[in-house]
Amino acid sequence: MGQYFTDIYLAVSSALQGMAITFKHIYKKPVTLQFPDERQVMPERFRGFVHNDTAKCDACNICAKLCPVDCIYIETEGKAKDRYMTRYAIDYNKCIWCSLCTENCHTGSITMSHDYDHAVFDRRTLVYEFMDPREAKVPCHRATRIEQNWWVEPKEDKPGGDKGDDE
Amino acid sequence: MEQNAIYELLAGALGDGALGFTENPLEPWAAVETAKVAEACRFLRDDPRLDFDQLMCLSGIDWDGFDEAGKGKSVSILGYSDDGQPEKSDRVATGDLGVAYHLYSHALRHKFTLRVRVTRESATVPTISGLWSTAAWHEREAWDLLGLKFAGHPDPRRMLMEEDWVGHPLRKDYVMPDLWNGVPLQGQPYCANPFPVESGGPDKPAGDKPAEG
Amino acid sequence: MANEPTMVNGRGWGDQDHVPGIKSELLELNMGPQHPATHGVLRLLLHTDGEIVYKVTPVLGYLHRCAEKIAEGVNYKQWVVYTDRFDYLAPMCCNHAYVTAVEKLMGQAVPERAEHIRVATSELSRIASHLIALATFGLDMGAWTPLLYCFREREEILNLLERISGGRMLYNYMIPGGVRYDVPNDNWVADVLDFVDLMEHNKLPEYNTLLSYNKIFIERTADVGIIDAKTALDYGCTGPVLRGSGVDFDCRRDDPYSVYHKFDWQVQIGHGEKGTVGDCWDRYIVRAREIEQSCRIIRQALQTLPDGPYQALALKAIVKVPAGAAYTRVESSKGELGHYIISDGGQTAFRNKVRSPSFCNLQVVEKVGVGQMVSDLVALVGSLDIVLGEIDR
Amino acid sequence: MQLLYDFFTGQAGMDLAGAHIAVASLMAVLMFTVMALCAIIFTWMERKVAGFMQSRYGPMYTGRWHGWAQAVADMLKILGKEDIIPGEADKGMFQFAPILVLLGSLLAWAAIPWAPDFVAADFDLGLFYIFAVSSLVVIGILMAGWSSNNKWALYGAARGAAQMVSYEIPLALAAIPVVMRTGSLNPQDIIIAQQGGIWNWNINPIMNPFLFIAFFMYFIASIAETNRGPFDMPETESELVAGYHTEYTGMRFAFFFLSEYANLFLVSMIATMLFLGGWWAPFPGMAWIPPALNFIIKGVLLVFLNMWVRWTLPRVRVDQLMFLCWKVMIPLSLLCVVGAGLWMMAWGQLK
Repeated sequence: MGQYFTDIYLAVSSALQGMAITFKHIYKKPVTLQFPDERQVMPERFRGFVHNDTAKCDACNICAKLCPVDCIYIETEGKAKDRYMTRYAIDYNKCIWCSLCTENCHTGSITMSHDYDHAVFDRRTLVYEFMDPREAKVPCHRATRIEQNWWVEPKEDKPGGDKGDDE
Repeated sequence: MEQNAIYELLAGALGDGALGFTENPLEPWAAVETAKVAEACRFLRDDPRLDFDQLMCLSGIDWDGFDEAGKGKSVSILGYSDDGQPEKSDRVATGDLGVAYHLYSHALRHKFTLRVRVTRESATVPTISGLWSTAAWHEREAWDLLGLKFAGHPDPRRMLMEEDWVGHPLRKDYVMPDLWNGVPLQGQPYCANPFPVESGGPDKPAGDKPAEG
Repeated sequence: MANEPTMVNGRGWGDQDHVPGIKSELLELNMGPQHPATHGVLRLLLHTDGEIVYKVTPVLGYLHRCAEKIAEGVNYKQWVVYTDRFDYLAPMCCNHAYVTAVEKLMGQAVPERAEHIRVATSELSRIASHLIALATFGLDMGAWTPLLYCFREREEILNLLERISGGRMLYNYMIPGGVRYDVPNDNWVADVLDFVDLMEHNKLPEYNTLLSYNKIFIERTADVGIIDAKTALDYGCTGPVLRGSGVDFDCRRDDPYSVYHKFDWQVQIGHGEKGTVGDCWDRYIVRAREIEQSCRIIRQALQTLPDGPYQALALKAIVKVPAGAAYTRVESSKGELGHYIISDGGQTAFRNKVRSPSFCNLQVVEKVGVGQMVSDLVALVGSLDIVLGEIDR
Repeated sequence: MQLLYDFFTGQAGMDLAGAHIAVASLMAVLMFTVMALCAIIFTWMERKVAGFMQSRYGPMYTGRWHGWAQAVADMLKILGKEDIIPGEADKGMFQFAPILVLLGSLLAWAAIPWAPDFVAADFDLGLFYIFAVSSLVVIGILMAGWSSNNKWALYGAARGAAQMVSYEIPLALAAIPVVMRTGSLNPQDIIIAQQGGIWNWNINPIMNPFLFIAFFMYFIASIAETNRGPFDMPETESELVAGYHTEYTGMRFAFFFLSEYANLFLVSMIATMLFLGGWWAPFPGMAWIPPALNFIIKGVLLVFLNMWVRWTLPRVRVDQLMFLCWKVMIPLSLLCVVGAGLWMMAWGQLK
């Protein structure tokens, strides 16, 4: 019988303690953000949609090979000095934002942006083409790039460990 | 207890069932005869000097293409062409299948690894689900993914794949079917280039070598 | 197991007194794959007689993507990405498990600083995962508000981990031989320490008052779904489930990896305070107390964060692992997460078996769930804290 | 009310029978409107209360100010939804069940005394009538669960029936001390007996501690009777998906929804009437407040208390619910009845 009343007492008292906590929260400022109006500031390292600056890219194909899900499509034409990039596409249906492509890019052309809300109605539109073939094709060979006044990465800034990773 | 001491005890109990012990700084392991594995496990569990009360892991392995010296190459994925389709091979896998048992004793804090090998044709191992109940699901998974049959298993159904799935995905020679019950499995390619390019279609391999730095 | 409905309370189905001449049978009930209490796409096929469950058959595979097959196709560094997807509530622990396994095969030493960062991030991830466990367990019991409070604190952790790794949920932060990035310069360490203090001294007592020591909650969970130590070992339960059953075992202490041996903390086990050892409340409170211990570990790991490199040098984009095989286990938030990697000396694993804790923990439902009420089964499944990404792999 | 009768018999030129019919129809329409309005307001209120208790805002956009129009929008949406009747369902019963559930709560609204001269049906057995007709809800829930041909719905219905039938008893028992004090079952008489400010309300523990306990008995039983947390056994969204209304959509679901909130306000109003002095202002000096406003504010406060409990506590198990009813609530309510009677005899309060 003692247990019976102890149980009732415990039930009531613990319920009241809990209710005190929830009541206190009514007066606290909510922690949520009103999304479309307020947006969270993304930290510097945030991995959003991948962006490729094709003017810098020399189609070395490292990113495509390192991609665990094979979502990067690079097409080139020609050989050696006449090698030109004709297509650079990323299929964001497949992309998993792992950042393996960006950290091994020796030209620094591919980066993770801070965009994260690219909702679309048709998933085919999530295949992003970074090159318009009507514009000039991007030369891949360093000599050609210098010749045609394209951006080239400075020799001395090249990170040491990354060269030759591409099998 | 030292690993080879455990093996000594096991070999003493099993007789010819124990096929050998591989010393190895990473993970020493003992090979036992397939038919004797349940007996070996029972001994390891019940002997008070060993007292392996937990089966940490039970892994099925397809040893096809692996040579014991470590020189072999995995042949499971032959590669993908650029449109994402896997390259199929008509090579028939021949190697053995195997099972590895990892045991642990909470009381004595020691581990032990057992391995058995079975031929691809028979692919039958005695079940140990009567010894550690956890083995039941691991064995079902091994059956599901590798097609290892466990003789005497109380509930030999598939674990993760559908009941009517054909094939065992972790076999090295497994090729994914195109259709399952009328459902296409390969998915639609969404990588088609919306801009037509005269030379170099999607089939052309991209970039033969990395550009000179 | 258990193909035939089992005896419950000494009575099997068929011995019961029914109206003569009226055929009756067990009610077959599909709990899931879409059900609020199954924590994902788990399907439990129940055979019930009214509220009493006679047989539980878990049906898995709705989230199966055969990650072990993928492991044979992508290289070691690429597969770190896939380990994130196992236990997506504590991906840091999964990363840690995998890179530890690869490093063991490679014989690769890891810089001290990297190990400290790994421990800190893993423990943050563990807190996040345990918060979800407490929250969803509360939700299974019908308590809505603790869910939102726990998510509020989890959000803080996600923000912190996002600042260090760049990913909000799937981090891909650890690589064989170190971590991907160093600690950010923007006061990250101080923020983590602040959060840990807040968590330990302010938020945990709040959860305890609101939920853990609430009488209704205790009534719902104490003496429910009892897993005794023998059953737990037999079914290969690990982690908080095993510790809730009173077995004093934690891979972090008993099978040391990383730098956990340097820190002062305690393994929490269930004592059966409110009922029997191994009941749902014990498993719940073990998680709540592990949050406290994780806070202690994080504090020590970051206060003694050594200087030095955060990656072992000369690690390339593609790591090659010498031939060999090893089973490595770490304590993830759900329990013992083991990787059995067989390497043939190439770029990809020859075989990578993942022993996921939820997979083994869930199996115990087949035994313990029998004879419970439907509501208690919900409590049992909730207290096991399963993640289907890890079970189905 | 007298004004209305005067209007119909005088200006509209009706005889007494005609005036009765006119007043009754008017009241029925009015009550249904108020009830629908209540459901809308309380839905919004529930979401806001839950939101702020959980460190979030709740609806914020629809209608600009704190999303006040969210519930209206939801109602419109739910009315526009497709009405699905499961193929294997018992169609007649499936369609009739929501109406019956709504009817149960709507009928009881007739006897609610809003103000001294404003009650739709002023009759001497009012309290008895309210308890009687609100039991109709149980039949509706059973019908809904059975006819859905869904196992979860069946579970919900069985639990709901057991729960509501059981909790009728403590609910009625907790009201008995009040009836003993008043000596009448007429709602207006019960309220009039509490005249004279907060000291004279039935809840006053100094006047009669057993009535004070009875109030809490009534409150707990009323939560169970309205199937809300922590006693939401028939719904139990984490166990039974949605309980007896799992298969309902659109308009029919809206009826269940409406009935839940109508019931919620109903039991709160009855508690106000029984224990909190009905439409009397709390202090004599506050007589300028319109009586109906007094009544509604007290009712809304009780609704808030109900929501507060719901968003704080975990749910009890179905057998514990029955334990609570039969082994705790009923004995204590009986004790209250006896104790209150003895107390009143001792102090000469008995009518």
